[in-house]
Amino acid sequence: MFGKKRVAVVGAGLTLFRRRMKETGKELSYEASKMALDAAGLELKDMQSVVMGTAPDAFDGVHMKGEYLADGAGAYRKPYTRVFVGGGTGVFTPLAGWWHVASGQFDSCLVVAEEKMSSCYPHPQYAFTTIFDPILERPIGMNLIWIFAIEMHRYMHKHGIKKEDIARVSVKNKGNALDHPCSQLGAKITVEDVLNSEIMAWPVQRLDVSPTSDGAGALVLVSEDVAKEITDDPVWIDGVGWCIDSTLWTNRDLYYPDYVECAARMAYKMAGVKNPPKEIDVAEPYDPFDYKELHHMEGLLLCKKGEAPKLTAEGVTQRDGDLPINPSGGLLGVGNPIAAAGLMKVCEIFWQLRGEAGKRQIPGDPRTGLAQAWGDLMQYGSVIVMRR
Amino acid sequence: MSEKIKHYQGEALESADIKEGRVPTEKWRPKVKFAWSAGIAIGKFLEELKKGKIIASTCSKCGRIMVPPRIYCENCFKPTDGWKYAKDTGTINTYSVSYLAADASRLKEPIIVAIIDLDGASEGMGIIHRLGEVEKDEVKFGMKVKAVWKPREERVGAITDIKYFKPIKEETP
Amino acid sequence: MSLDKITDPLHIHHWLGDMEADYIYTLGIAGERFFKEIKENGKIMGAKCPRCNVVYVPPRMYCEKCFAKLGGWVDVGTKGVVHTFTVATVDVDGKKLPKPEIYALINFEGACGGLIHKIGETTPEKVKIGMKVEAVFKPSFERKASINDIKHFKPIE
Amino acid sequence: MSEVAIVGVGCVGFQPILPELSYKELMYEAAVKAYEDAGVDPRKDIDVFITCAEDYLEGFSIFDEFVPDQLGAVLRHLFTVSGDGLLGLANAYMLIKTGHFDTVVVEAHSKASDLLTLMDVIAFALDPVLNRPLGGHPYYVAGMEMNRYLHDTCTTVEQCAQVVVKNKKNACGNPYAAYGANITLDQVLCSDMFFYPLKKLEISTPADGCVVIVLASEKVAEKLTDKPVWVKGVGWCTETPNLETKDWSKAVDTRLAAEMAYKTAEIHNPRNEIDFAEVNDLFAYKELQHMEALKLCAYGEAGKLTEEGVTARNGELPVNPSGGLLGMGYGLEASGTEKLLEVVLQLRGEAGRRQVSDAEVGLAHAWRGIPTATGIAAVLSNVK
Repeated sequence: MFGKKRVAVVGAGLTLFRRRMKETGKELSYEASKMALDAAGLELKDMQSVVMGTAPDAFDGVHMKGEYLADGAGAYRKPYTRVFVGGGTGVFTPLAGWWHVASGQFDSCLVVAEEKMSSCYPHPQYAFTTIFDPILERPIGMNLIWIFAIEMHRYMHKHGIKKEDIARVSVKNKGNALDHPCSQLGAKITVEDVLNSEIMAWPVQRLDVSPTSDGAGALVLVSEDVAKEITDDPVWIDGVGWCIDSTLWTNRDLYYPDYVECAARMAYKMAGVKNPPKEIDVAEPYDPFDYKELHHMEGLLLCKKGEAPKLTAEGVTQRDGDLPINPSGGLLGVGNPIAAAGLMKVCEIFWQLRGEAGKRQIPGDPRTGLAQAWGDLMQYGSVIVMRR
Repeated sequence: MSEKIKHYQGEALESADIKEGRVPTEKWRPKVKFAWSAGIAIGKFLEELKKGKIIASTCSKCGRIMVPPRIYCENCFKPTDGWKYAKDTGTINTYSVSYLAADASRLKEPIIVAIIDLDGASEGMGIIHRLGEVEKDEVKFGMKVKAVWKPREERVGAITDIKYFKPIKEETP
Repeated sequence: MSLDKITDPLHIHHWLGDMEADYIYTLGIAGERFFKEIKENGKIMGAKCPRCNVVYVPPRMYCEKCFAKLGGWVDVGTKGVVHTFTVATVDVDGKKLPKPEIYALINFEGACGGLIHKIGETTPEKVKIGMKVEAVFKPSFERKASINDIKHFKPIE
Repeated sequence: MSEVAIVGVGCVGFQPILPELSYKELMYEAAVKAYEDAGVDPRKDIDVFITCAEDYLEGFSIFDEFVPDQLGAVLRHLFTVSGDGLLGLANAYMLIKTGHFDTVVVEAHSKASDLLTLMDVIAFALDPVLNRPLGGHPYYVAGMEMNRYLHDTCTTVEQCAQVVVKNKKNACGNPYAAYGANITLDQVLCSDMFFYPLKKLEISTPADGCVVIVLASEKVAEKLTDKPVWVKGVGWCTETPNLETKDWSKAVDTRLAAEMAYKTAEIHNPRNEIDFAEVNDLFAYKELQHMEALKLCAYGEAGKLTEEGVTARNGELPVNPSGGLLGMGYGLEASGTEKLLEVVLQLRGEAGRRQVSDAEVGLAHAWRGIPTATGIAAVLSNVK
């Protein structure tokens, strides 16, 4: 690693996740950022750079919303960049923060993710219709849920997976979220509840889906030298990975996320992870839909293709299982303010590795964790590997 | 510091707070209009749809026949060097039965939407479209389907010149 | 570079569409209180940073410079000074306005920032940087807790 | 830490409209040119791709969905910087500096002609509660800023108009420029007063085009080319998004960005050490205000220097020899890469009749336009 710098996470903050909040996007960003700084015992003046992650402008209803949010994210008179990779943004944002520090350009970086989806009225779903190709897809009357349904169906068909195998993810995550203080949809539900919930676009039912939300999250990143001065308990960003697949999603076999595997391999290589299922102690794969958690576990090489439902059924992915998956409660339980939800996962890994996750704390002594987000048209993977 | 943080910020609102004006708001509807250039490949694709045909572009390096057409092969990163018609028949790769319209409103009669791998193009070259003349329980993976075109005089050069795809009824011996 | 090029203008196609939706914005924690003061009391308020000792107009939840939570709310009055202005002669579509609009940033004494608004009850050639102006409010029954509850600013003296 | 070099550039446009190409095809053509220039195969040789774009300028939510194929980035490592192309350069620079990546591609483009309501979109960037409800053409913000700038610096309207004359003249020698013209000072001064004191001809007109840049680490750059252009320093800064508290007279964002870039590049006396500058001139007065913020002259001095011909192509400090945005066209998020392209061509000695003599150190600068206060500056040199 000669000449390469390590980057530490030393503080994390989150707002509540709710369907609709009174705070402006700037105010949400501020609350999360302030909390992260307080947690790190640092002040805004200690931050040399700021990275913002936030998903489509069409949610908040502001063109160039990165610029609009800048002061809330603490970017006043600072080097400031907004990065944006659809749903992958939340986990991607700390990756951008990582290279701000790992490059040696800065000793610190405030990483902020925000989403205020409720501004889009009457429903943020409308904004999603503009993610499709205007000539080939929008005229068909595309709806976001369709494409997930199509992918989920292909995944089920390919491996012979039943809906109840998938519903267990929703049950687990919504249950885990009961212990998360920011959660929007924590609930004790059963597999039957999921199977009996309203059909949206078969095979997707109401309880297979995460909600739309408002919320923000933040992390404080510092260089190795600074970290050693200010904390005994840094969490290191040891691997970063990201990958995009072809725009032409209807030309791809959707049963397996190659782009997640590619992103994961990039991160594992950097972190020196050779055997992911053995070496990863806790993971927060992206779960905007329940099947996505399974799909992503496979893409992350945490299990073989088609094997994730079995692990879930066996309880391996429970908090007290061998490979806890989404102990936070995930997007299904905590809520899904797109970019903020991805960052929430990284916050969770930070707290889990520090042993500060309270009621959500997984047993044992987790040393290596992973968070992953997914985005675009079944196309984007972003992965972070962190170690204590 | 999760366990040390006692209070997480945020003031939740109900949708009634907005609807009934209990919370003041500003409203805006932006005027955002586009005339996207269709370009070389998609321009030709639309022209051919108007004629009732599905055109593909080909790459002689990897041998793929690609729909929708493009002027570059994204795998080889070479310009495509030929055109070829795909058939208007294909196979259902995956599908969904949707009760949601584009604006998330609920439909009484579901829309069936599928990715159809087109015959005459390379394997897995799918397009997304609707299915028609079929009951939701009859749709199967691997089912053969055929495009139902709008009448020639109604076609404008759009993906919706194909009304939908319908199952090809197996010939009963 | 592609091998096929369009050389016949009749083969140039475009596709019309939009990216339009309705948006409803909450005014935020600080904004709601600020605009309620305008609506209910016809007052323009600022909020003070306890650390920088600066009063921000419009008030905010936080100090953008130091991130302290802003505390004491201060009435900064309805009279201010034109920091800068412009006279717009075209609308957003580029069409000539029937009557030019004067936009200005108005500073308030002792406060950082100010309000961007229109200047009325005068003609463009009379407006000067440094000119004193006063807020003209809409009648209270027409106010909605919005920046447009102030009709415009007008010159004083 | 490795030095970082630009080893390839490709540009298509800029034209008032490129109706025969889709935005994807436009990007493809520029990418092919850049890869050929650098001698790289994007399917094998490029570690990271960066696209610089904003959704509402393109007509899509999540624009990067539509990017990888035409850049050769399928199943590779690509992301979007929601910002100017020069901010893309800043991120590429940092990525290479980590030591984990050797080659990065930065893409920025404008298909402004696809967007029929650009000014409505720019108005949509205003604060939805404090500013936007006032309505109107968003460039009133520029009129206000110009007015205060002239007031504080005693810069004259003639000096601002001279920027337009100079830049449109420079553009006549630039094959990448859409709006070159041979005009007089009077023509500028007599053009319609849109936002007093800002006149019609002082406002850049949008154009279609795309610039793709290939960057490489020192060891790779020296293998690929004998004409590397070294990125000596990059700086970027957001002053504040709040129009109420921003500085209306000085471009603080650009000053801070320049200070950062100069520090890395070890530039102590910009006026003497920088041979030519490509400075954001979205509005004519902005060139002057930015020159001052970039410390190429004293506060309030830029107008005078322009009048005296110091900033002409054959002057002592050529500014915008490309023709700037006033001459090349406003390339939206590609604005900064228009500047970068010119700096690279000049430093390679490939600027044809625009060539500035003995150019060793060039400055590229971008500002993200109304209503932002975000500036980016990059110092480049053909000497390591």
